[in-house]
Amino acid sequence: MKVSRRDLLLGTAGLTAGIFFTPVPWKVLDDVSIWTQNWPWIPQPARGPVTTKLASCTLCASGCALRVRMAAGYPVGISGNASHPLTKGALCPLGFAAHQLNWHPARLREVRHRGRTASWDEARAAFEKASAEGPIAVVDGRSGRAASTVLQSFADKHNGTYEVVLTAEERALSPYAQWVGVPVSALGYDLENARTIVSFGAPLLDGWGVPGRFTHLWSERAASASDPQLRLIQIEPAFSRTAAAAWHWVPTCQGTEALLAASLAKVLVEEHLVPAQGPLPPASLTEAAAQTGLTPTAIRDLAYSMVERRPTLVIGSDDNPAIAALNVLLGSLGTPGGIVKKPTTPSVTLQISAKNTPPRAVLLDSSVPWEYVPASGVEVFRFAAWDGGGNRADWLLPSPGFLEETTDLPTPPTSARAVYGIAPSLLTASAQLGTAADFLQQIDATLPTVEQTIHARCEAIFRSHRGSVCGEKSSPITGFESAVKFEEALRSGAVWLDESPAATPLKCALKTWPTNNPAHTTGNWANTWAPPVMPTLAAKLYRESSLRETPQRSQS
Amino acid sequence: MSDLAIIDRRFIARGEERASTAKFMLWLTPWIAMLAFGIYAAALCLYYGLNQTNMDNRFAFGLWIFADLSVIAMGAGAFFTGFLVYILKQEELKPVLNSAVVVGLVCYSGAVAVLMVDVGQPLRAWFTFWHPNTHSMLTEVTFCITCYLIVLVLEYLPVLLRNRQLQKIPSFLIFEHQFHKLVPVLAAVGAFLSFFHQGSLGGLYGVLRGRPFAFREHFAIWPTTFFLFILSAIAVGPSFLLLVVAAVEGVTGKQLVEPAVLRKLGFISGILLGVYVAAKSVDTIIWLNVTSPSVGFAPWEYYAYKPFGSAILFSEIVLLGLFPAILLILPKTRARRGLLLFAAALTCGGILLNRFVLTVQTLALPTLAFDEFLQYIPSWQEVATFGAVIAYGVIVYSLSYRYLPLFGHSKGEEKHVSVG
Amino acid sequence: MFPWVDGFHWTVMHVVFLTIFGLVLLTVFATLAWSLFRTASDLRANRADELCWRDNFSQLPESERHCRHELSGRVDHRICPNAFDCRHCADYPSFAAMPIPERSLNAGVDHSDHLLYHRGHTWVRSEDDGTYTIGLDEFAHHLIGQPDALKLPRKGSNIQNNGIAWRMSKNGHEIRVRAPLDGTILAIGGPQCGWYLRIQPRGPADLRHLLHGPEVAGWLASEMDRLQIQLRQPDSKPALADGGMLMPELMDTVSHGNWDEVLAATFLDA
Amino acid sequence: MSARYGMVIDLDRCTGCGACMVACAVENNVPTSPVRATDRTGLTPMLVHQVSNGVEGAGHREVFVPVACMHCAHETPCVSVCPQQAVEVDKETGIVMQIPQRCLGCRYCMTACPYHARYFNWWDPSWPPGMEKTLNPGVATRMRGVVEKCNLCHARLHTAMEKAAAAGKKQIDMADYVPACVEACPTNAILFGDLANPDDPVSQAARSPEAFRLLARLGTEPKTYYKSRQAWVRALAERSPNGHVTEAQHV
Repeated sequence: MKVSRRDLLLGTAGLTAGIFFTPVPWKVLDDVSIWTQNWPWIPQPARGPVTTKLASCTLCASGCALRVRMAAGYPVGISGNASHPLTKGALCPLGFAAHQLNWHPARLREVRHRGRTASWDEARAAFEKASAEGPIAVVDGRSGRAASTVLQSFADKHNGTYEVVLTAEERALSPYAQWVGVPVSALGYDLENARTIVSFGAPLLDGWGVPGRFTHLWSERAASASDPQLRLIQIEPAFSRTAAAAWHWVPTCQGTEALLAASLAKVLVEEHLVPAQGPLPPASLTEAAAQTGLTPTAIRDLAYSMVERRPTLVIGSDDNPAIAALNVLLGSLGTPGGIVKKPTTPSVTLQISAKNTPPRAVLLDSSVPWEYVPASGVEVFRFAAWDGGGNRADWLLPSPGFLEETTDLPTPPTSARAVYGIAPSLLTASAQLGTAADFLQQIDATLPTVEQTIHARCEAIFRSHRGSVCGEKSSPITGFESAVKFEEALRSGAVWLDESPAATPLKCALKTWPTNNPAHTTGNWANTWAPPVMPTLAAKLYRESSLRETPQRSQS
Repeated sequence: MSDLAIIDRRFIARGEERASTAKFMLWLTPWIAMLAFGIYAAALCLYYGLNQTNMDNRFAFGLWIFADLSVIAMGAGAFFTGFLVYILKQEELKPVLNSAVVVGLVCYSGAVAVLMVDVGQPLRAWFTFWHPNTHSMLTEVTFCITCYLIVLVLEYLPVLLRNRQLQKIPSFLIFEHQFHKLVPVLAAVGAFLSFFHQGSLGGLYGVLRGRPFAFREHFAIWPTTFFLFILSAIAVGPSFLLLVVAAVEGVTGKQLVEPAVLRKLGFISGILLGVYVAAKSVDTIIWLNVTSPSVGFAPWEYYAYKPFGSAILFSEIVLLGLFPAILLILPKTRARRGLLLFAAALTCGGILLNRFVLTVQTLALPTLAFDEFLQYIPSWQEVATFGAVIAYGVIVYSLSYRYLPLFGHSKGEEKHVSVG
Repeated sequence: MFPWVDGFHWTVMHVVFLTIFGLVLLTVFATLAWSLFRTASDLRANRADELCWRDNFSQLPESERHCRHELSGRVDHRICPNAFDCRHCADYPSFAAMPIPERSLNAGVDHSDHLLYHRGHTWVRSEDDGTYTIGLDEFAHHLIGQPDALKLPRKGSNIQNNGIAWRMSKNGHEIRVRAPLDGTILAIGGPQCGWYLRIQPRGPADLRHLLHGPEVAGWLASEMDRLQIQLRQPDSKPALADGGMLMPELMDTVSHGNWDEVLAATFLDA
Repeated sequence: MSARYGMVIDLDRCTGCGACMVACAVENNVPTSPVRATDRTGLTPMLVHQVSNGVEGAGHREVFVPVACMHCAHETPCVSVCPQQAVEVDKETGIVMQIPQRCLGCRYCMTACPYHARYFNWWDPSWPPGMEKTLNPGVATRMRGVVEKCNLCHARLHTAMEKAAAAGKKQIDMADYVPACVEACPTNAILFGDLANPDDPVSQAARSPEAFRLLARLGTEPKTYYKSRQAWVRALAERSPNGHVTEAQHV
């Protein structure tokens, strides 16, 4: 049969009309609808019950307490833990996305030797060889941990050196340590009792110390009040976040902090605002005014407002002795609301053993910041969880990342009271990862292990019968049956808090106004604050808002 | 003659002088290249997503929305000429009717094509018909444009079936013959739809309560921009049609319609433009003095940013509004072809400026106290896609002009009348 | 919006919206459906050829729509209002009664007084058995010569006056030859037979629309004039102003001509 | 009784740390976008603006203004414009919900929002390999080409409602429903609660003379209030207070 054009047209029309009476178009519509709503290549979260576990952040020395929401065995959300005595539930912004760090593109997953993949055995062999050839310098970024004991023991046993890289906060305390004759780790700021805090550029509200501690204090006592209980005077050239929130912001010229401190001291002494004891500065008010960019009146007013509400605590951003000397002048050493000496955590001692012989090799713990530059010409064994870029080491040794390692948390710098906690590992680290302590342990089995040290410390604290345990609810340590129970509590996220130290005036060796320049220059706080590797989301959000500069290194 | 030329000649209406096949191909080549490049750019946008554009969260609408609004305003000639011819019986405009239909079809289909690239999830475009929000101006626009595009395709159908080869098929010719009798019905439906969606396109911005620069007082459920857009669209439609016809006459070197027809188009355009300018002035005064200050926005700030100075308002209303309206209304100036075309071009420019101000300046201006004035430069993908619409328009119009009786036969008289 | 979508509830806006757009779509598609229906019924009623011819006729240039009586010299000027179908022409009897002025016309092409001519250059010969033979006239034959291809209708099929009787092609040009009368095909011939179709007329044949006798010369003369104008070289003066003989196989010998237009004018195609 | 969840943000307490932004992004599975994303193409459902008073020198002041969807209660600009009902106001909670599965990505709602609180997914969402394991199970990820915004951590509301239902209660316990940004704020600058309940602290704070809303004169009744004792900060409420354009600048 021949098909005419008319048949064809009619057939097409009939087919078109007929198809609408079949399920085909409706099914296609439905499928398009479903398909466009769920693109198969877009990851969807795993379903499952969400449990909350207590943990601690190990990204810096603060050891902020976390509540980690876990689903299907992975952390899916982080919030602060309000029962922590120092952080009071506050976290820095990085903490909220820290659980993503383990999958950061810069994560180190394998041993690397000068740009090529290597094995742990090779690294160990190289380290043993180096160790046999000469002394080893062991560098620790966060002293006082159980792991630090392992590092230090190794250095001691193998004729090496043990060095600690101080944080900016610790450096700011070092002049006092020198004058008073106690270790830096034994000093702290009694922020809670101060009524006026004069900050020389310290980013108090921007990640300083234990981030939650001062922000919380500030929000309770200073924020939202025209005449705050706690006066924060920020002396800083730039209008920083802290300056923005301060009761009073004093803009000065860059690098004139010491001069301003000296001139303030001069006013304080000359106008009898402080007892005329202690060192006297040789400064001239007019010269200081000219250099700092302030008027003499402004300096005088500042000095008056410093002492209007006492106790007054001066906080520097570095180890500038002139700033530290202001505290001496104000009598804020060893008094409530000043710089106090805290009893160190029992059995946590720090002895820096320095030797002069140049090392054959350097071992850098994963806590050492990437900015640290070891001596040149030595073989560097660099432990790190993330490749922070720069300072290329001979050996890059992958370490456990966030929540992948059990470690103890000694008292953070700046704290006025001793605390002790144990950060549990919520995730199983891959077999390819290892800590510096474990590495040294494998080389020298006689070293104390981290676990042993933690047991011993818990035992010691338990025996001291001091302080209380802050968990879901706070309870005195004496309420625990045994050291084991106490340790269990710590391992499940509770924190031990020492009693308030009795205010003991500290004897200060400072007699003349310090004029020497600080040994360290002020670091760029934005860089110090932001770790070289930022949680991916945090980095993204900073990039997508004009809120904060993102360090370039985080993209390496 | 080559075989191609013979085949080509077969499709050209008998007795019509058209450029040689080779010349026509040469004319089409750059446009086809432009179209192909634009399709490539659009494909990039569809494949990789809208990150290929320079639009962003603040400039969520960019060149494409401006193009859509402009192109649809320009295409208003289609419905308005149909309305004038079939409903108001302005028979002397009949010679440009087919041309108007092609211009309309090109404008609307081009706009819809760009919209499909512009939305983030084109495959979900039909959701609007499934879950329409009857309060949204965009729903009104979507429904009207879809319906009107169907109407335009149907209106184009008889023109298409008039092709020399297609009309040799008896069923086509008879269908055309029967269908043509009902075209006035479609013209009426088209006019109804167009009134609504031209208005809704204006309403699109007039309802933006959150953008005091665009927000206007409401009559019933429609903001004044609804009515201003209808007015401006029917004012610019004839002008644009006039320019298109004049351009075709220029390119082909032939007189296609009587000069009186163009003058008539110009006159209609001028009168409507005059009404529009008057209405727009009243609207602007009310907006500057009442609407905007009442929501806490000092109106002079709108014109505080370069290059959007108050000159832009002056240009929009006087230089590209009142001035061409006068040129088009005065018989003396209208009679001079040069001035007529100049005035029509100014009219088109004025409406383009109006659409630009509403789409671009609205988004560039700050709303929050701490907002900044924003800049936006379209990416090459956006420009190329926009260029593709223009190329598409030129190609479709060229093909239609070559193969279809857009202006009637030069020898025969009005065919449609004798057929109908 | 739609009652079957989850979470739907009626509001006044929905009613208004659905009503308006329902009506719009209804109107649009009803228009389309109505046209399609009318088209279908026209096709079924065999009105297709008639309608197409009338449409094509309306598109012919005025020069090709002159009344036969003008060509024969009976009237000075008249454009045919009946699409060359004199059977419907109310004025035909009065025109036909008028005498044809004696004119000396050299058509330049043969024609027969025994044949009836259609304006589309076919002739009709009445056979004794009441059937009719249809062929291509000398003018067309000279133009085309031997067609490259021929597509004749099947035996038994119907043709309609002014409808397409058969198709030929020559040098890439398609030629549609119009039927001079209604009827059923009895036999098919071809160029070699001298005739193309033999038909049985439908009903009593009324052939008054066909040219015959002295009219033919006037018509052919005007066709020759047209041909000369169409085929003259762009830069040459009018040749053969006095007429002349038509050469055979003109399409092969004259290559420069706008044959598309010539053929369309010859066979009354749009 | 239906609730009207809202916030009062004390700008004097905000230190601009950005914890709310990060916590919000984590809670709502905001993807880690490619590096090309900028402050204008990013996804920041909660965005902290840094605003200065425009004065140089010692008189210089800055304030941080966290801006998320204001959940406008009246003539909600984004709801009426959406052509396909992908934006809805939940009558029970007053939350303006974005339904990404229905959104076609026309971005009309984004132009309608005076607060720029709506964000478009310009890129396919992507995470570094393995990081998708850390996605919050309560919230579905969105695909590219759709608009998203703050929905007041609807997943948390859902959890709280489930908990209340399991306990046989009709009302949720407000302690169970705390949006991520509120929970994250280290200075407790954000107060969250039910504005329909006059005894709720948030209602009381909203009535404070120091409270204000951004662009309140537009008449959209935003449900996010701000609070400051500084007059220049309160002046940020309007673009042109007293007919003069504000001196405030984005830093």
